[in-house]
Amino acid sequence: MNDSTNTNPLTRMRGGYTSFSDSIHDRWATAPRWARWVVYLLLIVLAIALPADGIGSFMSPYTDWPTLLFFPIGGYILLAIGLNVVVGQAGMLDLGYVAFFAIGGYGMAVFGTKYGWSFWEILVVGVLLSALSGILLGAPTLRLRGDYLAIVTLGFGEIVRKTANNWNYIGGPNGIGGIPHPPTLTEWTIPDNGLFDAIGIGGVQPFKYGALDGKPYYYLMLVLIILAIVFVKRLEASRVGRAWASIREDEDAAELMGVPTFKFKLAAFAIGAAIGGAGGVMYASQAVSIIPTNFPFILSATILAAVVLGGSGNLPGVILGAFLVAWIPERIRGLQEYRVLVFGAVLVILMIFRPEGLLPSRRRKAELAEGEGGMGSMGAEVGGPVTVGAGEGVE
Amino acid sequence: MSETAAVPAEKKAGVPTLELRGITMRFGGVVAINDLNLTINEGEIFALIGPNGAGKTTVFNVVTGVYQPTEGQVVFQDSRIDGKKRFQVTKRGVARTFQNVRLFHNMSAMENVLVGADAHHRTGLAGAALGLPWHRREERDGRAKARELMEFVGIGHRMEETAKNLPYGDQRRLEIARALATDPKLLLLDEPAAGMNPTEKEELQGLIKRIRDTGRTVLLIEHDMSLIMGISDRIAVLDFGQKIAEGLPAEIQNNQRVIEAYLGVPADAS
Amino acid sequence: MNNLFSQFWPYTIDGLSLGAIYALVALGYTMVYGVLRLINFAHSEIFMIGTFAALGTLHLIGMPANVGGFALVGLVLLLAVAGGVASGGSAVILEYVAYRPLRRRGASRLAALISAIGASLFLQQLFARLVIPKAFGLPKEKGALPVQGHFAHKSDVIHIGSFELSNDKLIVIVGAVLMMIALDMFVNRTKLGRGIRATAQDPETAVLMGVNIDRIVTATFALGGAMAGVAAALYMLRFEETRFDVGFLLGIKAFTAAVLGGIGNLRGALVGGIVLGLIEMYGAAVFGSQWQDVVAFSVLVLVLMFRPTGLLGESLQQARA
Amino acid sequence: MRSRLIKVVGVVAASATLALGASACGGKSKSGGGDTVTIGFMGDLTGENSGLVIPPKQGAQLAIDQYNATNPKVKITLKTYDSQGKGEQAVPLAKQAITKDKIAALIGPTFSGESAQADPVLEEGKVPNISSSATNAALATHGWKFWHRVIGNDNVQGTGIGEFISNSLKAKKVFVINDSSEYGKPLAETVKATVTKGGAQTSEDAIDVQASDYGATVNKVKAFAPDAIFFGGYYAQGGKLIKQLREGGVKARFLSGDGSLDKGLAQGAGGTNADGSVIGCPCLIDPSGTASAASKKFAVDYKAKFNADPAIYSAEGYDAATAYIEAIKAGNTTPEKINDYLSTIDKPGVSKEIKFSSTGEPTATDVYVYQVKGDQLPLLGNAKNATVK
Amino acid sequence: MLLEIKDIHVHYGKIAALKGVSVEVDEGEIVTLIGANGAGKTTTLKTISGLRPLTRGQILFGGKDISKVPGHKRVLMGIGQSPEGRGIFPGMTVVENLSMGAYARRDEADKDLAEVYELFPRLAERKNQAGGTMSGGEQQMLAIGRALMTKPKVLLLDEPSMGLAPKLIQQIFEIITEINRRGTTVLLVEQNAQQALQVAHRAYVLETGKVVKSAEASALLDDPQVRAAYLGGGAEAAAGPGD
Repeated sequence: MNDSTNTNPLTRMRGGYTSFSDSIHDRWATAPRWARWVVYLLLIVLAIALPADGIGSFMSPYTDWPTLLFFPIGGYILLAIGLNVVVGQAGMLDLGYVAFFAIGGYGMAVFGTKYGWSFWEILVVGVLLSALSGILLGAPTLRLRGDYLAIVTLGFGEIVRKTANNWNYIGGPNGIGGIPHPPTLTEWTIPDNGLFDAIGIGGVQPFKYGALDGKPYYYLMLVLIILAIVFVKRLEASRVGRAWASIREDEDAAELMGVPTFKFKLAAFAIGAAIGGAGGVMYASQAVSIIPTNFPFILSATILAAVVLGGSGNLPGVILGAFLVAWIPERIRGLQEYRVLVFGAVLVILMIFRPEGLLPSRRRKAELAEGEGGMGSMGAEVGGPVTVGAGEGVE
Repeated sequence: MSETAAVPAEKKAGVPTLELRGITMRFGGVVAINDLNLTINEGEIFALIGPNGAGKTTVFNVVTGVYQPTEGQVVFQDSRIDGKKRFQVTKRGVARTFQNVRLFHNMSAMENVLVGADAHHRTGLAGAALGLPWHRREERDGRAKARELMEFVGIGHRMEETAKNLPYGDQRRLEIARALATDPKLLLLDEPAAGMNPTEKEELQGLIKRIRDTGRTVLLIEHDMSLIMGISDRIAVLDFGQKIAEGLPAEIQNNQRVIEAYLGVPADAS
Repeated sequence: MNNLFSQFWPYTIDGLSLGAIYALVALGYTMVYGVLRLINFAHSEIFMIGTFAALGTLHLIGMPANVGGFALVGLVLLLAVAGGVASGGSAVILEYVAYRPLRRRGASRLAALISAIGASLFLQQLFARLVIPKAFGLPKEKGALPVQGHFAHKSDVIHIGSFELSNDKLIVIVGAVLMMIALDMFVNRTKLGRGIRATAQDPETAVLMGVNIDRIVTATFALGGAMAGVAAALYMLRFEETRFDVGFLLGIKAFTAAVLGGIGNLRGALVGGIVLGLIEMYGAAVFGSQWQDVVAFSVLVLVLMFRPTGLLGESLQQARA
Repeated sequence: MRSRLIKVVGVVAASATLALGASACGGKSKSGGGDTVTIGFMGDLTGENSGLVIPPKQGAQLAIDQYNATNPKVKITLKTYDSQGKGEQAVPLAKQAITKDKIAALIGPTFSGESAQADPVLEEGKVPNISSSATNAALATHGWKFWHRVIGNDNVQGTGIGEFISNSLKAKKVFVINDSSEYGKPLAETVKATVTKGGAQTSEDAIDVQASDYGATVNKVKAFAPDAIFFGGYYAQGGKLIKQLREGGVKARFLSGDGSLDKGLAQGAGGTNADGSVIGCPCLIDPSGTASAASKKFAVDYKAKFNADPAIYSAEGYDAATAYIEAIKAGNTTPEKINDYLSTIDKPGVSKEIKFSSTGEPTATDVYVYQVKGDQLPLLGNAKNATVK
Repeated sequence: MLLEIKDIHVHYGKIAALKGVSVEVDEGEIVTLIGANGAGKTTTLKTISGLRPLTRGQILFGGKDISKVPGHKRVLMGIGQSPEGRGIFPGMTVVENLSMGAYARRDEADKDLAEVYELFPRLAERKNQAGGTMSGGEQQMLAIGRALMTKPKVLLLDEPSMGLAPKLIQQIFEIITEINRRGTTVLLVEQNAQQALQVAHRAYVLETGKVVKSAEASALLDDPQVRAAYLGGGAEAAAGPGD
């Protein structure tokens, strides 16, 4: 391109990053099946080795790394995968996602402490319960247009939290304590030999769920995350995913092409809710005690930030986003009271730097670049000659 | 005018496919359609013409369930479809295109058509998530059907392209292919020739006829008189929400009311 | 329920004065939404800045005490100017830093929303950690606590049976209504106002009319911010204290009010604010204060179910034909 | 034991330097065997409630510095963990403290909510912990062996204040308000139950911590026309509540619990609105040292070191640290041994007798009442026998 | 030369919408751009009025390079446009819509308003009606009238006949001729090539973002290629409903 407006270093950096991520995209798209499986396998091995002390001392010098990996990191990732179904796939803005996390958490707490059910039973029930609550919330409200839905979901999140706070049966503001851990499956210990030590998991009891060791929880979360990914990925490539995409792009046209949009939106909401609920069950059983203030609005906002920051609609992006959003504030613990300040600034800067997210999917990138994609662009945007819009032409 | 535009020899005995019975549509105080009766027979190409704002697109919206008529009934193949949801109407066999192309712009052409084909698929969440054989068969069949339809409308060579990157004429065709994928018995085309050059219009004319020849009924809105006159079996003219004329093309062309309200004095045109 | 009947007037007046503040803050959301289709999440912090500007002004003039009567009206006027300027100014800066670059890149509203959330966190923390401790000479850890400035002498202006109207509530209600009328006239009668409406309805055509969109956006943020600043001054009169996160809940409520009335609709903001204020008070009277938010949000959901675009519908941009 | 305290008078100034030296080498030596034992302090050190956490931290720091200044064989390092008062942050910090930092004991977590989440970790990690300010009664019901506190729980406090309202104030109509928090609500409920038992008529309402306008609550209070109002909650809301109550024309006496024991209450209420309000606390704040000689000495030392009067929970922080110091002095340096020692300790502290019941609760049940005067909160006395002028 | 467009390139994302379009418009002319949908006609107009950024090329207006001048300033310089789809402000009355046309001007616009009312008596009748509730033809008149209120040296008209009944199309083209006769230069983009070529002096044919032909309008009317591609196979088809 000959235009001279784009020679500033920031734009060039941005361009460089874009072409880099695009080339990875392309490689991946054309990679043979076996190569992909090798990558998947490597990723899983990496994930298994992740809680190792060696990694932890760098990643998290101030606080317990395996626990961080379980929550917030793993928890945020799971929640972001769930919210991504709602926001990224179906294009509905949900500002009250934390409600489902709370419902899962309280489900675990109530069934675990009052009825003595085991974690595994509650996991199933909690997921169903959250999905049901998603349907109950969604049924009357999903007809609302984007921003109205946003405020209604926000309100729902607040209603759930306040109700929990005012309902004595579930402990009111005291919440519920003494929530059981998952029953230990086996005391089996990973042998302390060279190979396992090398990846830092020698001597771990991966199926023994206590209060102190965060690793077994992390592995449990990992399994859940992988299941969620497979589930969501398969939906994405099916009729369901196509229906979501069509709804996001033009809901009316979709409906007129025979897509029962309401049903699919509701399904997206329910799936998002179910995944959020699973996260809640996991969290509560690890935390032993939950109180309503564990489920504030800011958590909804944070998960949404994770989804958008990573690249709404694209799973690897969303996972990356969730990881960063969960990890950065912990890593910069050294900044003490300034870390939220820095975190806020980082959010703004990252969005300015890359409004389409760090790893957007191709399609979503196009949508977001043009301000379509479910929520549309800001109103008063008119490309003018003084804008950097010209740069878009050649990236 | 093209030579192929002859009126089909055997006129169907007139089995009605779509009937509008006393349709009135009011928005607030504005009457968009007033007591409209219309019968469209199986296998016909039926055109709806009239000045802008006459209520033509509103008719489409009433038929496809976008609006519920204030009064009257919409009967499709002997059962009422007013009051049905839009996707249910589509499943019954009514599909449409739009005045301004409304594709899913960022999806590929193939995916656009697949969305249409999905209208009759049954895969639910579980089927898709578990990759059940049923689901895989549907996907395969859907793709085959989509491929076939894209060949049929003449964009077989652009199946994997993103919809918005297609030339405008191809986007119009893709929209038709997407509508056909829902397997309609009645196809509603809203100004399909808008924005096409004469060559493209001629091809479109052929395409509409071929669609009719596959046994479907076509209802279209169009401003291009040569196209209308070339392919329509019957024409109805709307003005201010009322039907002011209905008949064979030749009758319409010479109808005094139609000329006054819509066509204008012929002398002006040249 | 008994409470509501025996104390009907106090609840109503409290609801009105609370609703008036909601309404003023809601204007900022609604104007920015009308023009940019953006939920300006950081608007709550714009309000917060207004409260601190008012408080800072009180400190500057030596923290008067027990001001009553017309002197109080004058003082509130001064605070409103200070709050309006500070909030309006910071809203403009906010737009310039956090939204304009995104706008230039044609980014999605979702991205802008996240930027807004980031800006909101940043501003809150900036005040809690740096500005408040510095400005009021507090130890660092006290920045997160409420800061007070007592200046008003509050007394009842009207007292008939259970109908008691105190001077501060009267000023709040009257002040808010006056501001709303002024803004409504501004938007409907002036050239800049016409530019704002045109941009809201069709930005591209507005450019073709010679409207400078950037200037309109700046004006929108300045006006919306100024309204929040005035609301902040009235808030300070009512409650005489503020803190770094004072805007959080109030902002959510104001946004709710904007949606309730019909977002993008200036008069809707007034209606939504007043209705929300009253619902909260009546709801608290009937179900207990701890349920007032639940009642408010439930009513919102109910209203939207039957009127999907709010009580008055959207009007700043109208349905795009 | 008073003699030990007297011995360290005068070395306060030197202690800070020594503490620094201790912490420098503290990281290297393992607790248990080496010269240094690390004790953790966990709580909201930078968040909005840090005003309630920094005083006990300083109290603990004072005790440890004084101890280290005596040049003992085993020195103590205090390591702080900023949980921001949030359970989800306290849990990984607690694990880090146990597995990486190998702390021998912990003071904190300071709040009840975070305690409920972090204490099970400490329990399994077998690290003794003493909270200086987590007063939620339910914490003692889990059968934790390593958990302790040096402050009376909310039932103790609520009963104490409730009896004060019934016996000393002789209030017949009491309006009880809580802030819907895990602290305020149970406290308010206990007070309500106690005054009801004392024959008073009650009504109640709850406020939202983040709300600004308590008009609805004020109107309810007005309708009820009580003799006394009890508020279970923190001073930030308490001050605002007093202000709005007074503006609404409610003149009844205002009472509250330890969460409101801060001069912020009077500041928030504005002018003289809060004057005469009575605040109860199972804690002792005694800057003028009228309660006891130990208390007086503590006040002097504290002022000398931090250039501030002892504030809320300062004495409790000091006492919690003292408990550990005693254990270490007795030669216990491993977590479990320290914990064993705690079950036997019985030693007068600054705020109360340092002695734990089998559940980890302090055996002393003293509740003190303070009365707002200007923005000061002079000690009125023990709730059992104090009277209001 | 009043308006000179030199080899402009415009991109939407990665897609090139214009790949080197050059157009010249002289004072007093009616110049028309014809071509199929998607050929780049509308983009050309939008680029001239500054709604789309250039990636390459130059736009000269009155000899001055305006490529970097923001859109709202170009209006003041004398480039007025009636946009595709009319762009009526639906919530504003007819008068308000018209006064939006004079938004950027600092001089009195009463005279121009009177002139617009004279050209479009229909608008005068409907002064206080909301723009959104008017019929298509009326909206088109309003859009043109509003563009005239900017007092343009060159008036850009984007598909003024779109969606109008054949009867109304006649009327609109008559008004365009009249506007030009009164001294305003017109750059007209039309789908309806037949009509456009009849009123225009010169014309450019656009295909997929490029100018493929330019000539006197009357010459193009007789050009066999143009006839085949844009005017239909035979004269009778082009003559519209008369056949």
